[in-house]
Amino acid sequence: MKARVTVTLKNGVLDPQGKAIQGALKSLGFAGVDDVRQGKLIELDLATSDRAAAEAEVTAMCEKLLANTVIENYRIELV
Amino acid sequence: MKARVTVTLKNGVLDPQGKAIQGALKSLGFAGVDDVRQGKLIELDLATSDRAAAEAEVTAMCEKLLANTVIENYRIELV
Amino acid sequence: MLRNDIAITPELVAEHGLKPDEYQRILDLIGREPTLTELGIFSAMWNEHCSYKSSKKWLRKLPTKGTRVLIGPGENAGVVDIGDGQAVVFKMESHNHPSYIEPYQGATTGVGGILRDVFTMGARPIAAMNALRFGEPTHPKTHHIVSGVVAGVGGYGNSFGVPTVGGEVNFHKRYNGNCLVNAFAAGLLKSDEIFLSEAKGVGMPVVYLGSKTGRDGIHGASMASAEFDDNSAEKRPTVQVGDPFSEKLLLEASLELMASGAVIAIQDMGAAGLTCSAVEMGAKGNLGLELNLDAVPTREPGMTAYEMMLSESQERMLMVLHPHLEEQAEAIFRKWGLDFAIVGETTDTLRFVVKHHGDVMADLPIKDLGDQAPEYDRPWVEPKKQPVLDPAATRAPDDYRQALLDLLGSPNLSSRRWVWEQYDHLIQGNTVQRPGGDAAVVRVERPNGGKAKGLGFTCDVTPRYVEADPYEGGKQAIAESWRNLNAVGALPIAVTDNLNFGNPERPEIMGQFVKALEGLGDACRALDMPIVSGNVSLYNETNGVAILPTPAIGAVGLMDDVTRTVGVAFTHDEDVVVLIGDTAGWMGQSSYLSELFGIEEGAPPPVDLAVEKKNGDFVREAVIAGRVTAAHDLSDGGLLVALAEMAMAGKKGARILLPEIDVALHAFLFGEDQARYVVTASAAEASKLIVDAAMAGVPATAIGAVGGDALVIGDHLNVAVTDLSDRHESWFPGYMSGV
Amino acid sequence: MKSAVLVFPGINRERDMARAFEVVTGVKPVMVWHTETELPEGIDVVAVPGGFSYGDYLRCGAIAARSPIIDAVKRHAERGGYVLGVCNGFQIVTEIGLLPGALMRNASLKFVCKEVHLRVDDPTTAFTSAYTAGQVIRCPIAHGEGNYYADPETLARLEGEGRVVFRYCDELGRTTEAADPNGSLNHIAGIVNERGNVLGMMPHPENLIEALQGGTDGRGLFESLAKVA
Ligand SMILES: Nc1ncnc2c1ncn2[C@@H]1O[C@H](COP(=O)(O)OP(=O)(O)O)[C@@H](O)[C@H]1O
Ligand SMILES: [Mg+2]
Repeated sequence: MKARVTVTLKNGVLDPQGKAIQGALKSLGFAGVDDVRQGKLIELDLATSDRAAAEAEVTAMCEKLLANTVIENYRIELV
Repeated sequence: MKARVTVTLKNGVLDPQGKAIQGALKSLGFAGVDDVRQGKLIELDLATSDRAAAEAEVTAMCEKLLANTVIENYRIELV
Repeated sequence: MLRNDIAITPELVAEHGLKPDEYQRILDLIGREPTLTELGIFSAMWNEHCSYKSSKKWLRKLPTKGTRVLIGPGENAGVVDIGDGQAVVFKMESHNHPSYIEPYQGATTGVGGILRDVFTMGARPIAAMNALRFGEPTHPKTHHIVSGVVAGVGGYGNSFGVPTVGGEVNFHKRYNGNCLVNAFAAGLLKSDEIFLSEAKGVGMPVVYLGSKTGRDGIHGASMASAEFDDNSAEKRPTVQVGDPFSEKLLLEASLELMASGAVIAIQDMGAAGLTCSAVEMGAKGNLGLELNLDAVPTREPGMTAYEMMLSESQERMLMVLHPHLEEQAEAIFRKWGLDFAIVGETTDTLRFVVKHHGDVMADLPIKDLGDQAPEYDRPWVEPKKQPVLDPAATRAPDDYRQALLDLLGSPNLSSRRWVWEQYDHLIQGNTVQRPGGDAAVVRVERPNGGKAKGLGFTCDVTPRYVEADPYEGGKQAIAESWRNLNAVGALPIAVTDNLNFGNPERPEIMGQFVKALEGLGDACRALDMPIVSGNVSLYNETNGVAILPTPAIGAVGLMDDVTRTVGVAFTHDEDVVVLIGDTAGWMGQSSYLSELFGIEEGAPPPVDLAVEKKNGDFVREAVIAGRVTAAHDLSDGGLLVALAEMAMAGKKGARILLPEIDVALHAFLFGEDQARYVVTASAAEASKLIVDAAMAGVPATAIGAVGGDALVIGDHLNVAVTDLSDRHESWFPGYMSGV
Repeated sequence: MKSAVLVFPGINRERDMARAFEVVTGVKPVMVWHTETELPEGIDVVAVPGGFSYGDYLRCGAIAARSPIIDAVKRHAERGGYVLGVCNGFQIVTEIGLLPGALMRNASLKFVCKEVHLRVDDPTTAFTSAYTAGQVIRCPIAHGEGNYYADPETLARLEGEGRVVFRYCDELGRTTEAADPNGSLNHIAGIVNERGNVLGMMPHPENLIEALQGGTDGRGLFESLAKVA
């Protein structure tokens, strides 16, 4: 079973990379980009095929390592 | 309109970050993680509400800036 | 599945970069048709990069010996004795083509490769440099390549933990289609603990260490997969990705392993990875070698023998170990979290045997793979000579102030701070002279304490000179590195070279190569700077346009007392400014003409090696004796640019009174005559210095005094130092802040 | 004073840190491998050095912060023992939670290595007593992610309690945008915890302790520690 974890900065936390991308897009001539935020995508191949177990396991991984919950949110999708 | 772009390494391209995360998960006691790949998530707020236009625009952004198409694939979702 | 019993067609041979006569040579050698894996092995061993088939004949003529040289060309890196039982190991290598395709990863893997060459010999890396050549700033690809390459050099070196202390950056339209990324690394070891690649003993385990093998950089394999691979759904990128973290682990693990006494021979897996490293270890030791690919750690399932033998995955090593210390060795690698696998053993058969799933995939005569590689004496023509320009007939500037500002703000003469501030140049805490001066200086502690020694590092070549006159340009590259080292008080002891040229099958290009090497060789002999290692990169050509011939030099100097050094900065008001060397006002190929007027004409300045030696020895001794407060060699932009650089570095002006000259003023100020330096000294010391110079036959003239906030040249020019700095510092960040 | 320098895979300024302790205090620190679960007996100061632990993959310092040795470091800090986190060490110490906030990508998005000026805003800590209030010192930096961030309440608390120890400034001590190399909130270069026994800072005092290195402004930090422990 595969899990996709997306880790994004919390609202209000400055995102220098997103800002830089926005600036770069603008100078490349892409108008109408109001905001850009950059996050991380972490794809996991899990041995288990038990959804509930996987969900719990990946949540624990996020809390313990994958996200810094001081500044980041995470979202888990199982596929 | 919002666009979510996920940028991932092409198959076969070494992913040192994914490898390091896998190792860390293992030493934290998470067994059964067969593979980890890390990618990027870029969320864009677009001024337009025309889906087709947005799709074309974001594709151009990916080709020109957001993805390094030599080693990366990208995927666009409009939300 | 990629099969091994494929019929070898002429197309397949051609796609492996082998000429029909080279293939015939293979047939003659082995007496049968090669398997696909064998063909791959031959193509890897016999390509230009590994076999040096076009350059070997000329490389043999270079001076490679010297009293300090412990190991010359032929090993992973050269080794030079620096006394106290210590030696410096260094080499430079190109990663041009990969960096053009994928600038960031190309540069990272280039840096990773050269660092591995150095620590493979048992040395801990202590300094890195990078010589970079890009296309015109206005060319659509240049910006992207510069930003990727610089980020990549930093990305790898910073993480690995080696200070990047020097380098060069040039822009020229002839690099539009081929950027050059030449990476230099130096390391330190004990002179009696050098590790080599020569295998010894029969039945010794051959061990694979480091990262896993993937399908990275399998050249010629993209076509193979297109034709023979059923599941070629996604066209495989051949780009290698650098992993500085694994390399750092590999460094620590390798050094720990070497200290344990378990290592008999070691070779890093660079170009053509497993093939080159295994063949070299066996052939050097007059042994055979058998590999069992089933044991090779792989990153992807289903890798074929062909792919494993040609993969260029990074951060890998091959070692021959003492059998009874195998377990201990494995424990060290496990501790560092790296793969460790016994993948073969040495034999007495002189055959290179590769087995996979029980089948013999290759069985070749190991010595012949290297020794019997083709070698060419390619036709070459004598380069055309350029006319000598009459200085008085060249354009004078309308306004000297403006001309100086424009030069300092030009792509090629502007400050490189934007580049080197992205490199950690302070890590390890030994950087005594930082980037921005003539040569970097790195402290080397003596094993038993006492005053620390120093090593000086510089990278040099002036490609436009080499283009105009390969012989003089070759000499000049060495002479400039000689001067940069002398200026910081380091005795030049040896060099490494990175010979970047176009297509050697064209006689004009081969002519450049031959003459440039002759120039390098003559200069190295005259200045006693043997060439101990190097790298050749040919075929740097796109659509028939070759790069400027670029024999990049990395030079190393030795200091007995690292505190005996000076920088380029003006330091004390009232110090006298002394010009060392003769000025005829050489305008041919000057930066003044090329940067301000776009004129690249005339013969480049000739290099008189005897004069270089005399002037250089004098300056170095003055620095070491503590007689001067600053020293700077004169190169691009001549005297005026050098003075401006000294003023900017010291945030102090100077008042220059021109001596009686019979040279056109602009030629005096901007001419690029060789063998010159500017030094500063207290008034009392300066007079003595000038007398001593006269006795030594070294031209030395007081031309002014340090002080004030402006650089003033008679009544020709008066410019605030802050204005100079503003222009000098603004070009690079300004250019790079655009997209 | 007895000090320990932690060693994680990929870390690379551990030797610089050890050397600084040795040169300034005369005592060689103990190097402690990340898989240990106890610190050696009698350690006064634990230094978490700079570098790229685990390649700084995932997040700077994140993986190192989950190493076996970390529990011992936490206990040491709870006992009042000193912890010095420099650069990657600062990132690790915030990831552990011994200090608040986080270090984000530099505003320029580029790694930057240069000498900057720091203003000593709190000379009363165990780490800074050799300096004077408002003293401007030179110090090298070398990082790509040193942009200090904390939420508004945390920031207000840090400032209110005077826990900002070092701030980026110009040579005259003025904290300007131009003098801030990474975009840190309030130009923060270094902070301490409430108790004052844990310091995290991005700059590298350990690389400026000998005249040969271009100056000795970094010595004060090690001298301060030598006085208290
Ligand atoms: N790519 C680079 N990386 C690091 N340092 C560099 C780089 N390019 C230039 N520098 C530094 O900038 C200074 C000026 O370079 P350059 O003009 O080539 O010097 P020179 O003319 O004395 O050879 C030198 O100290 C050099 O090491
Ligand atoms: Mg110079």
